[in-house]
Amino acid sequence: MAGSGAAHLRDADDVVLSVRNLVVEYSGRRGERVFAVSDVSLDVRRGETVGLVGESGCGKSSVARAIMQLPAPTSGSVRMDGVELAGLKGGALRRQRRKLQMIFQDPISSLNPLRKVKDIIAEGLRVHGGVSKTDVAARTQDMIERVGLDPATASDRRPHEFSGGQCQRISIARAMILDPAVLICDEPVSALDVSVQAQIMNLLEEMKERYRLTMVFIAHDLAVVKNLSDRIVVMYLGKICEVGTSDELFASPAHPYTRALAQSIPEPDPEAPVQAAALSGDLPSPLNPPSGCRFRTRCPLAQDICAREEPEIRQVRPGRFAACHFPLDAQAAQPQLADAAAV
Amino acid sequence: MSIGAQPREIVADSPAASPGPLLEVQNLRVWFDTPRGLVRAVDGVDLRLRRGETLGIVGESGSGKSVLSRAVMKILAPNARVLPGSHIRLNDVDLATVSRKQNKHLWGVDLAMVFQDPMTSLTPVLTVGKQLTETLRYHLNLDRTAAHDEAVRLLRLVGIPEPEQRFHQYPHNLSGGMRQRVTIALAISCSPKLLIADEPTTALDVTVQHQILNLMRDLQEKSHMSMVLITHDLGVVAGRTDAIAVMYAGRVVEYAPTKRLFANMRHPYTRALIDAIPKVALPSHTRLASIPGRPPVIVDPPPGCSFAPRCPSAQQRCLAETPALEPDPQEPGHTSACFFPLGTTDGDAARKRNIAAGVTAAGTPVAAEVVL
Amino acid sequence: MTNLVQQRPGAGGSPGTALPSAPTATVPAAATPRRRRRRDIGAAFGAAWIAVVVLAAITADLLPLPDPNEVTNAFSAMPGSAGHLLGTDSIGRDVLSRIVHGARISMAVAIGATGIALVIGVTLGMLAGYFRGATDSAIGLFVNFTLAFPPLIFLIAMVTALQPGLVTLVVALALLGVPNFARVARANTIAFADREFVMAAKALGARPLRILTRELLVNVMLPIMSLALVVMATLVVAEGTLSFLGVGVPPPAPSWGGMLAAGRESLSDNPQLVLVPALFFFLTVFAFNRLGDWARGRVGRESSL
Amino acid sequence: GCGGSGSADGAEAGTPTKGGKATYAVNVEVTSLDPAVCAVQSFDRCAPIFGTLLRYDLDKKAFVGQMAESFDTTDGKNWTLKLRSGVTFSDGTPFDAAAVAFNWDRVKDPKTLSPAARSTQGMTWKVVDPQTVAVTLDKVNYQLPWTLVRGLSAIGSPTAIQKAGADVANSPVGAGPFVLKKWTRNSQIEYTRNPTYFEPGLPYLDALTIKVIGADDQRLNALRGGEIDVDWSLLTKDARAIESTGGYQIYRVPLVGGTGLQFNLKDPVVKDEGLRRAMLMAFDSAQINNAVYPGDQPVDQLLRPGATERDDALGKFPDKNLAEAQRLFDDYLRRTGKTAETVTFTCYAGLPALEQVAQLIQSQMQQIKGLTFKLNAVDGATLSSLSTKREFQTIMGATLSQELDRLYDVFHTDGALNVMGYSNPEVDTALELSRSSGKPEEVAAAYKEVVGELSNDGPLRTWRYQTGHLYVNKKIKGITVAGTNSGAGVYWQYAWRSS
Amino acid sequence: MTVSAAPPEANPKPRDGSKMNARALRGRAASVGRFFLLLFMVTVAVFLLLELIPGSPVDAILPQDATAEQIAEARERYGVDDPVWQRYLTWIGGVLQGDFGRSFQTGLSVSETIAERAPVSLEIALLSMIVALAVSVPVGVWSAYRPGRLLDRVSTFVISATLATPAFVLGIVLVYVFGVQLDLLPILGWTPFSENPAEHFERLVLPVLTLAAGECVLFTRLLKGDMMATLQQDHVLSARARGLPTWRILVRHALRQSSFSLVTVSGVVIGRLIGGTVLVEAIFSLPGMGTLVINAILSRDYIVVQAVVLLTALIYLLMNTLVDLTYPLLDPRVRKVRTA
Ligand SMILES: Nc1ncnc2c1ncn2[C@@H]1O[C@H](COP(=O)(O)OP(=O)(O)OP(=O)(O)O)[C@@H](O)[C@H]1O
Ligand SMILES: Nc1ncnc2c1ncn2[C@@H]1O[C@H](COP(=O)(O)OP(=O)(O)OP(=O)(O)O)[C@@H](O)[C@H]1O
Ligand SMILES: [Mg+2]
Ligand SMILES: [Mg+2]
Repeated sequence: MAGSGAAHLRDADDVVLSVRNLVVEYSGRRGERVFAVSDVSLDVRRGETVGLVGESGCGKSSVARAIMQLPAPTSGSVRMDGVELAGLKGGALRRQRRKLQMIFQDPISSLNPLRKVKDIIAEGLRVHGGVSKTDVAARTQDMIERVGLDPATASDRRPHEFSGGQCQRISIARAMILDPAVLICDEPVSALDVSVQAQIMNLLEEMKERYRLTMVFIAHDLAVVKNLSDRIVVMYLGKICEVGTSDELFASPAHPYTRALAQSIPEPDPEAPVQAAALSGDLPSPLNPPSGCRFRTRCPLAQDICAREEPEIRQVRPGRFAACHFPLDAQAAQPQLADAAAV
Repeated sequence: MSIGAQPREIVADSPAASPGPLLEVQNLRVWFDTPRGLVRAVDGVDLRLRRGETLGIVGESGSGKSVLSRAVMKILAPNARVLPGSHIRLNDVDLATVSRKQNKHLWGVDLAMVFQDPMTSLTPVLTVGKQLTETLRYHLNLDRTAAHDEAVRLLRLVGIPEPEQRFHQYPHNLSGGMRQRVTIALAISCSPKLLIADEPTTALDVTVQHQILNLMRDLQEKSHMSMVLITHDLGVVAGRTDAIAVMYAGRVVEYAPTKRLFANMRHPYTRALIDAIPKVALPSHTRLASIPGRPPVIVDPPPGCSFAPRCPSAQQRCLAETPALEPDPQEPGHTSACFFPLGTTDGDAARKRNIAAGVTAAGTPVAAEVVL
Repeated sequence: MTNLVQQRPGAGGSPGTALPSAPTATVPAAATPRRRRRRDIGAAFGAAWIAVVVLAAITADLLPLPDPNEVTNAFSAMPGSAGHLLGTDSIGRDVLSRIVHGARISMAVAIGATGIALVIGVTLGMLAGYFRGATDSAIGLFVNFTLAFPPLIFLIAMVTALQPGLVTLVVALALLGVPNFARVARANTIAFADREFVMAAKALGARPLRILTRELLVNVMLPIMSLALVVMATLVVAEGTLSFLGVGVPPPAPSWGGMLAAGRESLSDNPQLVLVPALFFFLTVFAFNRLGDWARGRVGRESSL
Repeated sequence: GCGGSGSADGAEAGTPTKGGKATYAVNVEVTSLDPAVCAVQSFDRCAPIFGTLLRYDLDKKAFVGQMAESFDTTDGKNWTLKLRSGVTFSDGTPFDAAAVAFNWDRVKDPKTLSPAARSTQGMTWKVVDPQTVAVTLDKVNYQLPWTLVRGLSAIGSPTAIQKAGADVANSPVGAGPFVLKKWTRNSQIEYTRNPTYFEPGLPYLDALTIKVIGADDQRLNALRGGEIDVDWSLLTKDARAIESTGGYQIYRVPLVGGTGLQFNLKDPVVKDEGLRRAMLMAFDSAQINNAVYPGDQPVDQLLRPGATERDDALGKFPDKNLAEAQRLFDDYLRRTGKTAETVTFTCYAGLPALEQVAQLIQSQMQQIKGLTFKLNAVDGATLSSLSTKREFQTIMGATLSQELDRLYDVFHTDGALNVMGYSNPEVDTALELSRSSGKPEEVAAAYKEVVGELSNDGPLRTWRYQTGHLYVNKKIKGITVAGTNSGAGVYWQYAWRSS
Repeated sequence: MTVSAAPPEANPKPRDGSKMNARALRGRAASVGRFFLLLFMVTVAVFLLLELIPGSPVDAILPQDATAEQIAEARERYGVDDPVWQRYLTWIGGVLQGDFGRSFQTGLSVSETIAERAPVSLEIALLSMIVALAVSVPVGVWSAYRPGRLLDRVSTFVISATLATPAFVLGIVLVYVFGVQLDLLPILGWTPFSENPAEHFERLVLPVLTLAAGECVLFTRLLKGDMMATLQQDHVLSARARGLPTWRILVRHALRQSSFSLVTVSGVVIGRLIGGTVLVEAIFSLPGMGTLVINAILSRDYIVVQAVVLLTALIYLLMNTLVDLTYPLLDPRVRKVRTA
């Protein structure tokens, strides 16, 4: 699995963000290459929420940052509303960036601890200029209110006086004040308590409706991603495994990895049977990814070909794309213990 | 849970037939002196755990789960203060009375702990093997080769491939899941009677989390040890525990056998917690029932139920009085700390009142839909 | 430590500073009553003492004290009396007055040199830490160069080269202080530049200068200020050492180090000539250090947020 | 009694015994033990190794031969140096006329950079026979023997010097009472007895150590702590302290001149006599001594009271008189049309006592309203360079010697050390006479004249009568004191340790 | 610190050795280059700095009443009229051939002079380092382990007091107390080891104490701070929870990784002590490099100053390199991944 390819891309006019053949490599401490993202393509339609799931270190954040050009990807193209971002520099890039905003995982560290909330939120307007002082103040107040904080009490406080959920609201306000076309959320709720997580998810949902926002939503919690996304992209070790609509993807995974993920989700239901571990072993190192299909080292279905040939993403079912030599069919895909044990 | 555990000696002198619980925590209060004030991290907790059972402790960040577990392990930070009147009994021995020397053989031998973050809970400067053997040799008086063999056996037991090689490696050479296996191996190395696992999988990936939880369950079943499984994820405890204690702001607000708890939540917080969790089974874009407000502040808390400000059932009484953990009259073994528990007439009435008013006694707005 | 390891609240924070067991994220300070904050007596004393010394230094000329250079009587090394509270020095000058005027030099050196070193060091350190790469290498080379140069030799040579005097001293000591600030500023800039709020600022389209000044500077200044206090203490000592070695501010300008050096000759006959300036030295350095400790403690707490 | 002579308070007793060692401490390290250099700069370190050709006996007030047998003249121009026969250097080579000539040639050679080079000007020498050197001067100078007590006194083994090459500073070989064992720079020099020393039975001591301890108080502490046996000092107050302790012998060597306020008479401002006189009248020696050198008497003339060459009738330093000083200064301002004047005083930095003195002088001078007296404290090297180049207005200068002959170099118009640019025809004549006359009375009269004039003019205003002190542990006997430019030295061959 | 959280074994095929080696080599070449560049910069800087000092060595060497020939001779010999760069080239040329020249002042070979002086400074520096470490490690460790207890309180107090007592004050006080009042120890000077070992060390006591006091304070503070942070880490708690003996936890589990700052700073301190012994050498009249260099500066004996500065810079840089090499010993995470 875990392959390249563009079969899942759509040719529609309303594609706002289109990412092609994205490659992100870092140089590690001793000069080795870290293959964080290898040849990932995806597209996002206007008003759509694309979820990106995968385990830690699979390159989700790298994709997000590459889209933001922070830093620019090693290679590949990122188009926003038809404008190519890769290769843009200086002022031109800065102008494009306002259309593309991001919310980070850690609500605390994504806010400057020493600035007042109103300054943090107004920063975007100030950076881009052209807005009068009173306008800035008014829009800031308005935005604070929209994310569910009280402008009167919140404006002059500093982030450390707020809880994680409130900080995340401030982050959302900061991103939204520029009226971005696309909002990238890099695990915005995984640092939050369960009780607050729901507040933020509801808020994002609300914002999306209100502003017809396009979102790329990243999380490792499948349930969270599923709840917020229209389409889900599953990643494994820098590559895409499977793409499908959120309601179907986990119900009938086509890729063995997706199935394993689905099986691993603990259900808050004492009656549900505890499943045997769906996968053995850990994520291989991105320093030296396995040949062929990157998932093969842990895949219960792996065959020789998986080591030799990298699977291309292809449509396995209508609206379902997977990069696997042996995709599961809709029935076999029902999570079952037997499969794991068979290999 | 596997009941018929063979009785084994716990603390040296305790009679095997001792009918009492293995672990009993009574009115535990741990406060921290901080520059900001007195942090009441654990503020009157009562718990009981029988042999061979698994107790789940759930609660949000900061609710005092870790402090509770550390208090049991006696590894609290230097600025912690365990208030008088607190009792922790392990097999009827009050841990406060155990001398430091005896303590050493209590730790590791009777009591063991697995920490949340496998990245930091192994000593980075010692090889995996050294850490295992030093523990084995110290407690079990094994010689070098015996300790080595035992260590390798343990590594194999926790599912580490090529244990002979891993033995000589440093923690940083291992992946997160692998490290957590090593910490588990360390914890069970002297066959403890009680294993406390403080969010053992929170830092791990879902697939690995699954492996580790299964491993722990298997080990527990094999060795009949008791386990305290601490987590903030109700999903984790649902299928793997015999009983669950829900903590909020340093207190246990509800305590019941797992199935009973899920079937019949008494405390509004437990209910709200469950409802706020997104579930894969639900269709996407389902609006979640969130809990209003934010987690409580436990520095010099005001009187009253600490959940009251966020509670849809809150009444005037909740603001003034602190509810005690009381057994449910209808369900023995189910206790909750609420004046207006759900599913009781009082509770339903309180809720209705608040919905009618649109606001709770604490001033929190309530919408009808919240009350599913 | 990098953020590659997925973090949960409380588990993170900057390395070494945060109490790993304290998920401070859930203890918002605003909602926390501060009234219980324990007073740090040492720091309070330190602040008071420094305030007194600085005030005395500023208003030295206005205070009802004899001229520090005036030889007030034929008898020298007198112990305290009504006219001369702390007595006179070995050539009959009022010790209190010299101490007060000497405070000027100590404070001028401590504050002036620290100030200059801070400005240069922080600028260099932040540039190095933010841009990394070649800028970092070049600045690193400079910093290492300054460190490789034996400091006392540098000072003595500098002071001998340029006429000895307050300005020379301040400049020379400032140069020596630069690497300290540069290193701390660089380390903190790197730490903060990794934080997501900097990424967010970039995402908003802010220029490097804006990021450096609006987002990073204040954050870097917190640890820098606590360092500055410690550096001030060191510089008070350094000035004394130089005076002691005879390359400090030239006479007759009163300086504490000079008084110590002069009094050293009569340690056995008139120990008070050494003990009095030594006491002031002690108190001042002590005060700076206490304040530094306190500031560091605060920064530690703050940064763990 | 004290002062006046180089002898100790109290009589020597007992018969000298051989053996033991002595430790002596001084305040500065020397740079070189090259005989051409060290005889001037570091007599005390040099003399044990090389001995001196002549010695000035402080009690007899006469030159006596030491390494040399005699140094005589009939006309003050032609001199004969007679050496002893059979003396050898410690490396076995003969100590003869050729060796003397070789050493003196080295002194004269500019390449040696010898500080004694100036004294060989106008002087030629010839080896007459192995025991005789004939010396000829181009001008009469009856004071010439002084140079053989000091600058030209050290004769090293030519063989050793040639062998050492560039390392000559480090490997002295002489014929003196001791030989160098080990020189740990800035710490100590260790000597052991020279078994081939010519004076029979001498030296008494087996070993001698000279330590360098910079701080006066620490030297004193070391003496009290028994770490050293003999302490060199210029401080009278230390003498007091030691006296009160008891158990130590104190030797005092009165010196000529001292450190003082020196004027640059070529400076456009300071050359004004009225201004200078005003400053001299503001000068208060008593205050300085009280504060910095307690126990020393105030200075009112170049020579101390009781000195034979002192005659108060011929001149004294002006008495302190502030009113008069102010009057003179105002007068100066009127004459020059200025409203105020600034004079800079170049002084030592880093030497606490001298810094204090400078500050006192400053405060005294500034009692004259309108006069700003600025201190320019510099390190020693800078000070001497400024002094030599005459780049100062007033400076902390010194003339310090045991003999009055030194005044010639310092105050004669053509004097090699006349950095002040001092020129007084009467002084010049008298100084010339002091050298050209062979008659002691005439010389004494000439010196009286010189001293009187100098005191009147005050080109160098000193503040205390310098006295070299030696504080000696009573165990060490037979101390024979030498006057040196730095105070007091010891002819160590006569010293012995009583058990 | 951990760059890669993944195990190396996850890579089935061995690393490309040649590529790694080339990289490593380039890295090493760069650091060696930087090392020499720094040395070069330091020597140039000293030259220029000394050039700024008014007066020339000749002024200090020549007698006050020097004759014209002597002046000409000296100026010629010491090349004071040559341009700086020419003198630098001559000097560096000599140095590269191992010839540091001869002191203007003493005429001695500079390398010999330094060979004579450096051991004194080095011995003091090393001894005081050892004393400081011997005191501060146990004190630091224990007061981190039991903060607020007696030892911690006492050491905190002593630390504050010592921090505020500059070395020159401390030195004088020690001399006064031990040498003068109590008369316990010799207070000044130097006895070579070869001469009298007992006395040699007796004389070192006060200087070493004076110097060690400051370091002690620094080290204790550093170690205590780092140690306290380490002791709060999960792995230490985990070791405690396994019931291991306290000393074992402190020493084996906590000390090593808490000593990074300590090692770094001691490296730097040792490197700088050579110049830093100036003060104690001045106070206790010791024949070390500190006094040598001060005298050399004051007498414009540049050739000595240059050599000393070069040497101290070299030692400093070597120490830093050594410290870098120590890190992997302290913490295996810094070690290169083992290639099997
Ligand atoms: N700056 C960097 N330098 C070197 N390696 C990096 C860097 N950033 C990320 N990596 C590596 O790239 C890979 C992908 O990282 P990335 O942060 O994109 O993963 P992720 O899916 O967001 O993980 P997580 O769920 O932990 O946030 C990881 O192996 C990581 O170690
Ligand atoms: N050493 C300490 N000093 C001061 N306060 C502390 C300390 N340790 C813990 N606390 C406080 O005690 C409270 C409970 O902390 P605890 O670690 O038990 O929470 P938790 O339930 O384990 O949370 P998490 O899910 O984040 O691990 C928190 O508010 C925390 O700030
Ligand atoms: Mg990420
Ligand atoms: Mg916890």
